[in-house]
Amino acid sequence: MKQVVTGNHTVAHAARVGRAQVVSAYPITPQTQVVEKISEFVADGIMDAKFIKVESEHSAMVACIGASAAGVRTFTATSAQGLALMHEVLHWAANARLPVVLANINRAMGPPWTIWTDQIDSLSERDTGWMQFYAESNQDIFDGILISFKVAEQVLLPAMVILEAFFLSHTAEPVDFPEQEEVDRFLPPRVATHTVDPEHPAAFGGLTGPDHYYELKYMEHNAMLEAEEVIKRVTQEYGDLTGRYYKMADPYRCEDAETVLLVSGGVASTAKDAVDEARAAGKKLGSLKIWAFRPFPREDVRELLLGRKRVAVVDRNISFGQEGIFCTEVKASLYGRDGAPPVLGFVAGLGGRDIKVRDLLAIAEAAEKDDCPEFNWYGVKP
Amino acid sequence: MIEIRFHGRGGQGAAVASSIIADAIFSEGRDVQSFPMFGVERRGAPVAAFIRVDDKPIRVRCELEDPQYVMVLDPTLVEAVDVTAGVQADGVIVVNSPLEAGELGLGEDFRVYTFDGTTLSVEHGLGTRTAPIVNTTMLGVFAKITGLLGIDALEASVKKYFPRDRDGKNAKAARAAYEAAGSG
Amino acid sequence: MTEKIEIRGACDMPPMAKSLGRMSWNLTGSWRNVTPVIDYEKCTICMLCWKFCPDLAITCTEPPEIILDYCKGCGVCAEECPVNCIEMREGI
Amino acid sequence: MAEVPKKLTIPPEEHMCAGHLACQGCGAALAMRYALKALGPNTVFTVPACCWSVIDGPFPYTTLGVPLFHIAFEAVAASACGLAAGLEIMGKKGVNVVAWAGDGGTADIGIQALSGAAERNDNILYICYDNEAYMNTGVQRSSSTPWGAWTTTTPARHFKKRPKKDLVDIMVAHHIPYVATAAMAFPEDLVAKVAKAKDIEGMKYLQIFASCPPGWRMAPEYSVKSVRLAVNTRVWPLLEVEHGVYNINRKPRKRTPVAEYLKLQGRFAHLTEEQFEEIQGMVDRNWERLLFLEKSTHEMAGVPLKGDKAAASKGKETEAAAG
Repeated sequence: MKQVVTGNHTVAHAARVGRAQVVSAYPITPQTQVVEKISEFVADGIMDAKFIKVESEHSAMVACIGASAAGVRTFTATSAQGLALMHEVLHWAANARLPVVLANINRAMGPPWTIWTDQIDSLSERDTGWMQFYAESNQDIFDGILISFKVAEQVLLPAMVILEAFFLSHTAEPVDFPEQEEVDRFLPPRVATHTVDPEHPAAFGGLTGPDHYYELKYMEHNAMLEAEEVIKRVTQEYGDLTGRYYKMADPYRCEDAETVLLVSGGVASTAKDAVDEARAAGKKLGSLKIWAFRPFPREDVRELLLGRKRVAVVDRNISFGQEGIFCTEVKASLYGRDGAPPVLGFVAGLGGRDIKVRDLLAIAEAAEKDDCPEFNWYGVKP
Repeated sequence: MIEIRFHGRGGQGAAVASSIIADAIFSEGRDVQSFPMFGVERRGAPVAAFIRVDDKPIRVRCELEDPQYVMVLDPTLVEAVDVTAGVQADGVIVVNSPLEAGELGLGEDFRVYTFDGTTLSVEHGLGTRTAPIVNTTMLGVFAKITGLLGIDALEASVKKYFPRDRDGKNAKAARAAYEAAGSG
Repeated sequence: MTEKIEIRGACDMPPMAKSLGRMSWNLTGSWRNVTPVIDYEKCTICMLCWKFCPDLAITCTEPPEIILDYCKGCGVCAEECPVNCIEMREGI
Repeated sequence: MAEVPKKLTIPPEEHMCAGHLACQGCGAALAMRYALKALGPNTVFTVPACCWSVIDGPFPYTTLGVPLFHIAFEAVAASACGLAAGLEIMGKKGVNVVAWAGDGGTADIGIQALSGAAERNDNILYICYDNEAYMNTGVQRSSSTPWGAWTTTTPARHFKKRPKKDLVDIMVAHHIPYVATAAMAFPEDLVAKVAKAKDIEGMKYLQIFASCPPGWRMAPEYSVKSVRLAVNTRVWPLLEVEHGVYNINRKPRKRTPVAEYLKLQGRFAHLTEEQFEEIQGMVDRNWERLLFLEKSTHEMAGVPLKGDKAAASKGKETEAAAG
């Protein structure tokens, strides 16, 4: 059934119907409505979970880690400073191979104090061993969280569903909620292995020397690679159930596109209007949404981008001293391949600066110029 | 695409009102998107909320600049903020005010309607003269004047958003306002 | 006593650093430079030596015995013995 | 085959094995050994960075006969809360979830999570084994290091000039059902307290004084002796605070001078006789304070204090009034 719901409330609904058993979270703007709604669900008895109302995001993640180690399905949500405070234990969750699921509401990092969106918070956690999925719409948030639980529990890696502050978190729009029985069929209770259990005593995470640590990392990387296959299988299954098929790299009108706008998050949605407008004006523009950032869909990106005239990457983030992070990732995927197009980077929309249809069209147009620099600050007032 | 902007003061329920209208319009079969002003809300400070309506799926995710419809929940806001900013020519502006439209000084470019929502709200037990709760009342006025949605859909959505309002004061006020307001 | 576990590589490991056996393979007796010797003539079997051994290197038996495989030679037993029947000896 | 002795004052069962990596004469190893005797096998430990994250042994081994979940330094209390919630939901009944941390992981970096867990009154047992410095990293000062002590970050010429942080008071201020101290030189008392705490619903805090021969610059054989002296000199009083009511469990009749305790340890070797006296003063004032707290909290609660007839009769009055 479709209901008009904000992104934040969608997160709470997904945790509820996904039957998260332990939720541990700490409030932070713009995520607060998630914890408020889950508190309400638990208090009203319509969500059968224990909500540990911790004193910090660090403890929120740690409590999820503890509960997940005991074998239950766990969930938390945070944003920016909160995610950064979790950083140490994001590693811990991944290295302990615990399928914690987290919703991060993309908010720019201070100082100065800011509550508006960009992706630097989540992309700074790129190498923690978490899967990352960037939502385009509230529907994506809901579906992404359910898919994440299932994939995470199969490959034993945690997963992060990421949505923009305000543009998604506070925006209400229709979301199709499947019936609980349907969700239960797709996402049965977690079957945990290697749990902390007095009947099977063992130590977890003890001191590990160079002889063995290296192999543990090798296995973790392989799990992330395996996740790619699992994501494809699970999204197929989810699509068969709901009619919504998710692709790790999702093209829009790319068949004959000469210029491809590479986008992520809610910007991917606006980009579709931009592409339609350009097409109506006779331009061969397409867009490619990166939904799964970790694992990165390298093969898909190659398949979709090799042979294009150019790729314009819209990065709502920056790796200072380098360029936008999606830009680097795309370049790395295409490097040395026949038919690799020029990849032109455009940083845009940091700290919640709006990215409108006309901005995306201007980026595409700038990219088509012969002398377009490799790296651009779009719309900056120098 | 139809774009709508609500002006209010923090605590007056402009964001809730925008959610209700979006919900009601969606129930009549159109796609909607609603969102508050992106920022920190403080009680009393001027705030805004936005709605997009379309017959096809709405995909733009950015702020809204040039609405066709504006609603002003607080009479004093007309002085405090530029409620006509970006409004398209011939756009409709609905203001909660005891004054006549012409007395507001909003110019000749727009169709301005006034309605004394405060009095009707207080009569329906929604707040007091000093702290009236006008958002649901003004939604009734807005529905009537713009013709964007029907009163039945609005009433259903109001009830959905105020499950603890057992007497249905909000829904009654919305309907009374709908009936009292002149049509656009 | 558990054996030392041989791990050839990832194929022998759980996905996380989860223990597969106990530390008892680790014979800490090699840490010792002085050795407790109980004079059973004097021992009253009060079991204080057993009670205060940090290394579980004294048996809970009548009479108690030093488990030399594990005794690190800390000397707590000799210090705590109320009848001074434990001597720390060098060169054993 | 030799028999198990009949007159044991603590349970004979061991839930940890020999072969662990504690230093010679380690007080923390003894503290764990005793705690496990009280807890039994239906127990889960979670441990932050501390000596015990090494003592237990490297992957793929463990010393404990119960699960041990390692967690980041500042996080052990939250880890225990998560484990407790998870185990409860998994239907594992009556599992003792124990957060086991050193004084640094408790009084310094871990205090936020500890305070959070205590304020929520989550059903965990938090045990701090207090050896009064960061021993695992080589004897750096912690906020639990006492006045006067040498550490590698408070060298003898600039020894620590601030008193030890009083975690017991801090935990009492959280209004949790059980706060207690123990010492690994008094195993019977320690075992009894852990056994009592494990059956209390809610947050329990136990701080075990545990010697560290290398960190205290002391011969390992004095491990138990030094801690016994800490209690007998009133440096480390054994006490329980239940629902705010203090009980001093051991009141040494003879006042042993603090100098006896201090002189056993190289970490106090630089102190002068005057400074010994200064410490004696601090210890005496704290003891008086505890006696006062014991008396006054008993009076307020209307609970008779052993040997205090006035409080006993007041208790009866209160009872009668309530009846």
